[in-house]
Parts: sequence; C-alpha cells; structure tokens
Amino acid sequence: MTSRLDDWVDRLTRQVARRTSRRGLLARLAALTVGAAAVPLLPVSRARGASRAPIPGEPDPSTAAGNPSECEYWRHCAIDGFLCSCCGGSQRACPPGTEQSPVTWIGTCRNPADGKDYIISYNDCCGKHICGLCFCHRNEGDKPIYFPPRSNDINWCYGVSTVVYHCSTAIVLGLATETKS
Amino acid sequence: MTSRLDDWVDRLTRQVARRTSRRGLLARLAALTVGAAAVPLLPVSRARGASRAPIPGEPDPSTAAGNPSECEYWRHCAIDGFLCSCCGGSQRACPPGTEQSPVTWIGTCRNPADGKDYIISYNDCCGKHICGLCFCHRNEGDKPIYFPPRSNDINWCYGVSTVVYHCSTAIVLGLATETKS
Amino acid sequence: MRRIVIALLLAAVTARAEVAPESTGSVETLGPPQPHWVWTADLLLQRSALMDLDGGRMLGIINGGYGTIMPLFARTRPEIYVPATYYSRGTHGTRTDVVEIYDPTTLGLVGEVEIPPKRATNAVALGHAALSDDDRFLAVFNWTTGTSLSIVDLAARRFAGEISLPGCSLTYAAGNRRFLSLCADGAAFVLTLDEQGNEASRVLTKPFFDPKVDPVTEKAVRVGSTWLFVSFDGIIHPVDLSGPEPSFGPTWSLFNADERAEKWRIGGMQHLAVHRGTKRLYALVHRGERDTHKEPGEEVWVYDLADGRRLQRVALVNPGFTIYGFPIAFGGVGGRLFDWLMDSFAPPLVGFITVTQDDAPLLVTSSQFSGSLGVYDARSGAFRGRVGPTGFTSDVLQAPWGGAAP
Amino acid sequence: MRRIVIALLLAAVTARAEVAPESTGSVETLGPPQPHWVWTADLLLQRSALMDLDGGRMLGIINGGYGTIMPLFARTRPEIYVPATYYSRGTHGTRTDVVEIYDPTTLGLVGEVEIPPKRATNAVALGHAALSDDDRFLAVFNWTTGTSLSIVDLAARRFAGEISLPGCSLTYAAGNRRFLSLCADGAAFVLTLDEQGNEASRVLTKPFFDPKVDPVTEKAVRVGSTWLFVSFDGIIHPVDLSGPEPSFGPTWSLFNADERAEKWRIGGMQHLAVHRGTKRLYALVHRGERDTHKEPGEEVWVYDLADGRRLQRVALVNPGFTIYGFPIAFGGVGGRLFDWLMDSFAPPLVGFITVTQDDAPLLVTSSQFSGSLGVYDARSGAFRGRVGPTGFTSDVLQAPWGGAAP
Repeated sequence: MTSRLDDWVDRLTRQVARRTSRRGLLARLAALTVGAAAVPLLPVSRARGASRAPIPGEPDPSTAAGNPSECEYWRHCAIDGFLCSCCGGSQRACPPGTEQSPVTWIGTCRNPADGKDYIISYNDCCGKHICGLCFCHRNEGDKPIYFPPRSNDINWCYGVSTVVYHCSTAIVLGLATETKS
Repeated sequence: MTSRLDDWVDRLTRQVARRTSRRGLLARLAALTVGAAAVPLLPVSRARGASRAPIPGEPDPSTAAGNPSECEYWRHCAIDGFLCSCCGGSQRACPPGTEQSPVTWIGTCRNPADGKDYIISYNDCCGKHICGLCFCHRNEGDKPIYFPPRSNDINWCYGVSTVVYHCSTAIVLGLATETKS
Repeated sequence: MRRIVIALLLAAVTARAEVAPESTGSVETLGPPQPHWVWTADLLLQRSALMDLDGGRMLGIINGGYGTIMPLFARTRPEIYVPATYYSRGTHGTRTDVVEIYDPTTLGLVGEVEIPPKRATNAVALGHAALSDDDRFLAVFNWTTGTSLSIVDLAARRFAGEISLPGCSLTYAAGNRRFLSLCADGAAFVLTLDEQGNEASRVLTKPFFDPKVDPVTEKAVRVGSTWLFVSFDGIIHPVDLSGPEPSFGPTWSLFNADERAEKWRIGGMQHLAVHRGTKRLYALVHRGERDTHKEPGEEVWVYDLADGRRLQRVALVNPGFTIYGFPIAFGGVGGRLFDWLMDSFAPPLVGFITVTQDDAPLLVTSSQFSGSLGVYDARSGAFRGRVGPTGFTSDVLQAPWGGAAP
Repeated sequence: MRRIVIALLLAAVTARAEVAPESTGSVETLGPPQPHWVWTADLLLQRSALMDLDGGRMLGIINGGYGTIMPLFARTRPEIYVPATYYSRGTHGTRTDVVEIYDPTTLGLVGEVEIPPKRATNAVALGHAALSDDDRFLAVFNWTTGTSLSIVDLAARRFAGEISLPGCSLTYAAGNRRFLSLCADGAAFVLTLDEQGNEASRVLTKPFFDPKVDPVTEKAVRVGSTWLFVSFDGIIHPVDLSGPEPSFGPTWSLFNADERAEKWRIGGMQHLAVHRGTKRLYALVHRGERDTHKEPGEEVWVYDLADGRRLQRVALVNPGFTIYGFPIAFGGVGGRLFDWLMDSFAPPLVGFITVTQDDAPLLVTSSQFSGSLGVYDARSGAFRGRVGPTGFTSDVLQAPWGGAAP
C-alpha cells in the first residue's frame, strides 16, 4: 500500500509547490472554513445507490426516508456501518462476494408511510474489507456491548467465514408489537 | 479497523444532521473553495519534527532548506516517502522498532549552504506500517523502475525482516564528483 | 554506481567545511517513559502512536491487527501487550489471535502468546482486555455470540486457559487476581483467579442497574479498587472490588435538575478520566437528546471524587483537523489567525479524553477524524495548544506512565 | 428477545398494507461483464472496486494484499487473477505470496496458487504482472534487488517455475508464450515459454533507448503484438513482439517543437490508453519542467496510431474530491453550482486514464486522492460527468471487458 499511497499523496505535495502562491487566497479561504465546516460539509452528497423498484408500504424512494442509499432511510434508525446499497448490494442483500451474518442486532424503526414500528435486522455483510461508502450511524435504542441484541458497537460478523466487516443491511423482520419506548 | 472507523466517521455523519442548517453558509463557502484549494491547502503546515543541533555545513535549521522535517529540506531532492524526522526518527536514523534497509536509491542534491552537490542515500525504514506524516515526493533525477539505483518508485525495504515500508531517511554519503546534470 | 563509489572516496579526503559523510543503519531508541507521553490509536493506520505532548512530536508507533487496538502497559516489567487478530490472507484465510509483547524502549516486538481466535473486535476498545496489578495475568474478552475470557500468564508467556462468562461481557481488573464483567441484566460478575490463572471463584451479583431504563456505558475508569461506571443519564455507579464480593457504592449524578433540563449528557467513545493524585473525575459532556450517548462532547466537567462536587467546567476547542495526515492549518500569522478561528468557531467534536497522572497533569482530547490532539492544563482547564498530526484518525487515548498507582 | 419472536408471529398474520417481512441471507451476483464496467484500485482500502459508469454506482470490490493491487482478467475463462502479498502478522511474521483467483460473477475467491515470496511491491502497478493471450500462463515480476519472473500455470493452477532476468525488470505479454522486460541499459529482453511454462528461448537485444538521456516509462500500452512505450520527453517507442526477436518500430513524438517550447510533457502514473477498435492513442499531458514526469495531467491528447497525427486535445476537469469516502459536493442547485466551480477552477490533477473498448468508448480519469472518476466521451472528448465515490483514494484504472481483442 505504502508506495501507492505515497504517489497518491504525492499529487497533493507537488501541487502545493506549484499552486500555493497562485491559489494562496483560495487556500486561505478554504482553510478558515474547512476547519469549522468540513464536518457538516462532507456527507452532503452521497454515492448513488442501486435504483430499484419501490417496496410496497415504504415511503417514496425519491425522498430520503424512502431511499436505501441515504442515512435518513427509515430503516436505518439504529444502524452503524456502511450502507450495502452503496456497495453493490441493497438494504436486503449483500454485495457480491460477501457473506451475510445470520446473527445481528435489532432496531425498532417507525415507517413514516404507515406510522407503524417495525423490527429491523441489521445483518452485516462480511469477508471483504470495509466498503467505505455511505457511512451511517444512528443510535435509536442502542445499548452497550453487554446488551448484545441492541448493541450496534458489536462486530456482528459471526457465523460466517471471517469477522472482517464490509457493510450493513437493514432487513424488515416484521411489525413491532410495542410502539417505540 | 472497521468498527472504530465507523465510529470515527460517525462523528462526521452525526454532525451533519445537527449542523448542516446552522453552518450551511460556512459549509457552502468551504465547498466552493476546498475543491480547488484543498490540495495546495493541506500540507501548508507540517508535523513538528525533532529539534536537533544544526549539522555543520547545512543551511540554517530555521529555514525550510535546513529543516529535516520539511519537504524542502535540501537533502530531499529525490525522496519519495514519509520523512522519518516526523515519525520518531531523524534524517539519519529510523524511528524506534523499525529496521533500516541497507540498499536503496540515490539522489544528487545541491546544498545551498556551500553550493556543492552531495550524494544522498534514501534508506527506507521498514517493519512497521506507513508513518503517514510529512509525506514528501520529489523526483530530481528520478528514473523508472528498470533503472533501480535512481528509482524512488521501488519499495527499497530489502535486506530487512519485512518489505513493509514505514518512512525514509536522507543520509549524506559524500560529495558528488560531477555537478548535477 | 561507479561514480558514486568514486564520490565516496573523494568525499573521504575532501570533506572539511562540507557536510561530513554519515553512516547508515542507525535506529532511534526511547529514554525512560515520561508522564506526558500519550498513546493515541489510529484504526485506519492500524496502530497506536506515542506522542510527546511537551515536545509536540511523535516518538514512534506500535501496529496492531484487525479490530480495536489498545496496548496494555506493565508497571513491574518493561513490556507492552497488544492483543491482536490476524488473517493469513488479510481479509480471509486462517485466523490467528495473539498477545504481542513489545519493549517500551525499542518499540520492538519481543514475543507473542497465541490465544484462541475468539477475541472480540468491537467498536469499543475500553473493557476488552485487562491486566492484573502485578502484571502476572492478562484477561482478553472473547465474543463468539457466546462470551468468555482468555487468560494469559504473562510471566510464563503462555495461554493459561479460557473461562466462560454467564451471559456477561467485557473485563475490568482490580488487584492481582480479580476481574469484573457486566451482565445483560445489569448484574456484575467477578472472577477470581488462582496462581495458575485458573478460576478460583466466581460471584454473580444481583443487578445494580437496569440496562433497559438507564444502562451504564463500557467507558469506565478506575480509582484504587473501585471502578466508576457512568450511565447514559449521567449517574455514577461505583463498583468496589476490594472484597471477594463486589460492593456497590452510593450512586451520584453528574448533572443537577437544571443541567438535565438543559439536556446535558455524557457522550463520546471515551468520556471519563481520573487524575488519581488529586482524585478528580473528568467527564466529557454535550447537550443532546436521548440516544446521543456516542455524540462528541463540547465541554469537560471536573468533579471532586471525595464529595461529587463539580469543581469546574472546561469549554473545549476542536483538537485539530487533518486529511490523510496533513494538518489543515497555517504557519506564521495565518496560523495564528487560523487557530483563533478554529478555537472560536469550529465545533469541538471531542470523542476521547484522558488525563496524565503526574503532578502537572494534562487533559488530552481527540476527535475520531482529527488525527490531532487538544492539550489542556488539567488543573486550570487552560487550553495549551494542539499536538499533531498523530496520524490519519484518532481513537482511544492512553497516558500510562507516571503518577500514583491505581 | 422474546418480544421480537412475538413480533414476528404477529407480523406473519397482520402484515398486509405494511411492509412485508423479508428474508435474510441473500447476496448479490453480477450479470455478464459490461464494457462500461471499470475497475479502480484503492491502496488505502487495499482493493480494486468495480464501478458501473452508466449506472453511476459501485458493483463490488476485490481485496488485495500488501503493495500494488492490479487484477488481471482472463478472456477465455471466467476468472480474475490477483497477485497478492501477505504477512502472517500483518506487518511482520511469515511472508506468503499468492495468485488469488476470483469469479467475475460472484466476486468470490475460487482458488489460489502460492508463488515464491519475492513479488515486487513497488509504487507502479503497470508492468508488474502479465497474462498470456490464451490465459494459460501468468508472469509475476519479482524484485529482491535481483530480478526474476514467477510463472504460474493457470490451467493447472500450479507454480510452474522461476525464471531469472539478466539485469532487466517488469513484464509485458504479447501472444501466448512471449513476455517482454526492460533492461537498465535500455535493451529489451524477450522470454519465450514452452508448454510447461519453462524457458524455451531468450533474446537480449541491443539498447533501443538511452535511460540516462531520455528513459521510457513503465506505463506502456499494447496494440496487437506491439507495445507502445513513451519517454519522459514524449517520444513513442513501438516494440513488436510478433517475431522471435523483437523489432523496434520507428519512433515518433507526441509533441512538436512549439509544444516542447510550451513545456508540454507526459505525466501521471497511468498516462497512456488505447482504443483498439479505432486505433487511437490517448496521452495524459501537462506543462512542466524536467523531473515532472509523475505530475498529474491537465489535458489528454488524442492521436491516430496510423500516422501519429494528433486528432484532438481534451481539456480535463477535476475528477472529484472525496475525504475518507465522503464526496465533497452538493445536491440540487448548490450541486450544479459546485460542479460548475469544480469544472471551471479546480486543477484537473489527473493521474490515471483509461479508455473502454466498446464502440461507444468512454475516457475515464482519476486522481490518486480523489476516490472519484471523471468520465468523457472518448470520441468527442465531451465531459459526461463524475462517478463516485469509488473509495478513499484512486489508483490504476482498468476497463478489461468488451471490444476488439488486443
């Protein structure tokens, strides 16, 4: 990795020498803003995910709450990871070449389309290094590691070949009998 | 790595939700500038390296040409890698726990303090994953991989326990007999 | 190459005012560990880096394997222990878990002990391995949907055995043979080892908190024989391990009614720190709704452990922002201007805090994407500046050296 | 967990207008490979990612080990080959080099062939492994300060043997049994294999260029049996491997006198591409001084290989900027404004180019820190847009599928 990383960073370094003066003002401008703004800035746009037929009973796919590639997708209320919809999979299927963990943590998310609460299973897809795209971390009902069924800090890649985590799905198991506490 | 990376990116994601509106303007400002300016911007400041006694015959350590932690340090004219001076080593010594490769590529760099050309040996320090700090890539006299003694694209971690590259030194072998072509 | 050889010969005779020829092959070593040397993990670069807060520079690194990286530091012998997980083909193949042993002076690998390939690789470093006070035994938390501890005899450098946990998780040490775990129903489980590292006795208590109502976090700190856990709502639960049965001290709250009304909460991934000498507790807090228990903090509140009185509020600044190891900042005048803007307007986004244990203690902060540290005077709360870059990202902070024993 | 079980039972009977319960365990597979599917390597994430340029989305990834990652794609059987280097303890321990075999439909590992732990892990992916036209043999370039080739029999999935190189490096294939290397004095070395993958014959030519004066780069492209190398100064050196002895076609220049005066140079880490159907050469160029041969390009110049005439100059835009996988851009109106500013003012910084081989070819660009692709109509040069993010960083680009055979 090293050498290639070198060459990649090289582009940065070389450009400085050539552009610092020319773009000094621009650089300063960015510097003053990026420190404060880079964080909110970054995820404003996201990878375009799979375009699939709308799922009966779900919000309009043109809205964030109905788009499986958005962190705001209704099923993601307790997810912690990269959205498989951005990684060659979907909210229900793992990307090619990965394995879906049979055990995982559970969230209870409200579907704005029908106002009902559903049990969501966040099965991890495992066996390849992190996808790195569409990271999303929401903690509705999240509990510490000693309370496994509700802990999204646990690496749930078990019952598969390796514990190497790639991305997370968000699968509807069914309606929740209790409304969200 | 995954889970922790998740949690790190999490900070970004969470902040967006909370700050996008509040810092929208700032974010926009950064967005418009960072695309063009981030590159020259990034390396403007560098890790503070070892503060060591000046080496006889070298430029003033308070200048970039005399500071082993700067890419502009006079010895770095053909270096490709992370500066060991920023990684717990120096321009002459490897960081703790690494091994210095006995074989490497050679550069011919002019010392502004005496106007003379020196043969510089860029011995890699090996055995730990990339340092990641003070990356510097300069190609004065660099040749392709099939011309090894002058190629900085070759991973020179050989004659040591592993080929895993950590950082690069810049050691004076002596005066060059010919001035730089 | 010939010309180079000639050059060397010439250099040998002509070198005078010139820069003298230098020798290759030298490698730095470290002096005795210092209280202001702090370790900061980087999961993207899979390492923990040793930073000199006074010198403002990196001293070296230790790599880890897959998952969390949190070295453990022996007090009685010059050794650092790193529980690590590896696959023979990087992301696949045969899994091997080991405890790697490093020398704190050379940062070189001096040994390893293989353990069962069951080590938990979760998103929290804290509570996943524990060292006995006499450095004899290391307990590594295993997660295979079932839970257990792998016990390593560090004196003999051998795997001593695996001990199952009854529906409990994590491990916290106090004393020479005692290890605490937390259970899903809010109970405590205390394991006592014999001299061979086998189970001597076990105690499973009644629940001391309700995980469904207000769970305590994994990010606990230790004072003497007592571990201090904090709940999502800011209630401190002391657990004293000095006796064969754990005793649960009186709970107290970080927040009063007004502060709760203002929605102050605990947050971040390492939100408690203790200065053992002055018995002060440092808590990372922010204003947020329910379920924001992992959100970064904006202030550190300081408490006197003797009476739970809050002594101070420290408003935090952003610890600094880096992109792939390049700090975003300026030198010179622009630098001071930039720092002022960062200090004034950038969100603090602090996810991790620790405190050095010397008599001039420093409060250290980081954000998970910062690759940089914020440093404060732990007594006055005054911001002393930023130290970095430390790498590409930041994770758990450790200040293992100096000061009073736990 | 009990309430969840109950929930499931209830859901089974009540689900109607609601979202229907779904099954777990499904994994995507890919349809037949498409011409507009492009692989882009990411050395920070140690993988190559498959991007659908038409759909604008990631289809999946294949991981590699330490060092460069450049899959090789069989034409005669559904297999992808990845030469990879691993250590038993990540950064240390026992080194193992393998050629891993993946299925292009499932992206699953289907086999591996162990090779000597000598594979070169240099900063250039190109020229470090080569596949025979009949997919029978793979040659992997070894660098141990000495140089050699590891030959793998892919039909038998066995290591066939190691063949030493006489002071030469790299490997480029043409035909079924012939592999070219470049030597330090500017000579060409051609190895011909027998049916067992052993050396049948070798030819070491006289120098065809002077590495001290104007070296050719490693970033060559192939047209038929001819490899086209370009020198630092933009001279094209064709090397035809159709005969037992290589023949060196007439050299020609990418730049005329005026363009040289303007300091136009070749640059970047993957600066040549060929569309085999139309016999067009694409060259990544920039204005720069001597020793800028790795600097990113600002334009792509298009040439007709029939007569070396330049057909077009394509001004490049920045392929897009990401930070740790997050694209820096906006949706909606702000997005269009941002894109316009990026297109207008951001330096192109293009380090890699490739061209798809179909009849509606696309020119694809990336920057090493972009994690994003720039896509152009390869015939008109019109910018079609950005596709990404592809990951954290970008490296060698490959468009292996569709179009005429090499």
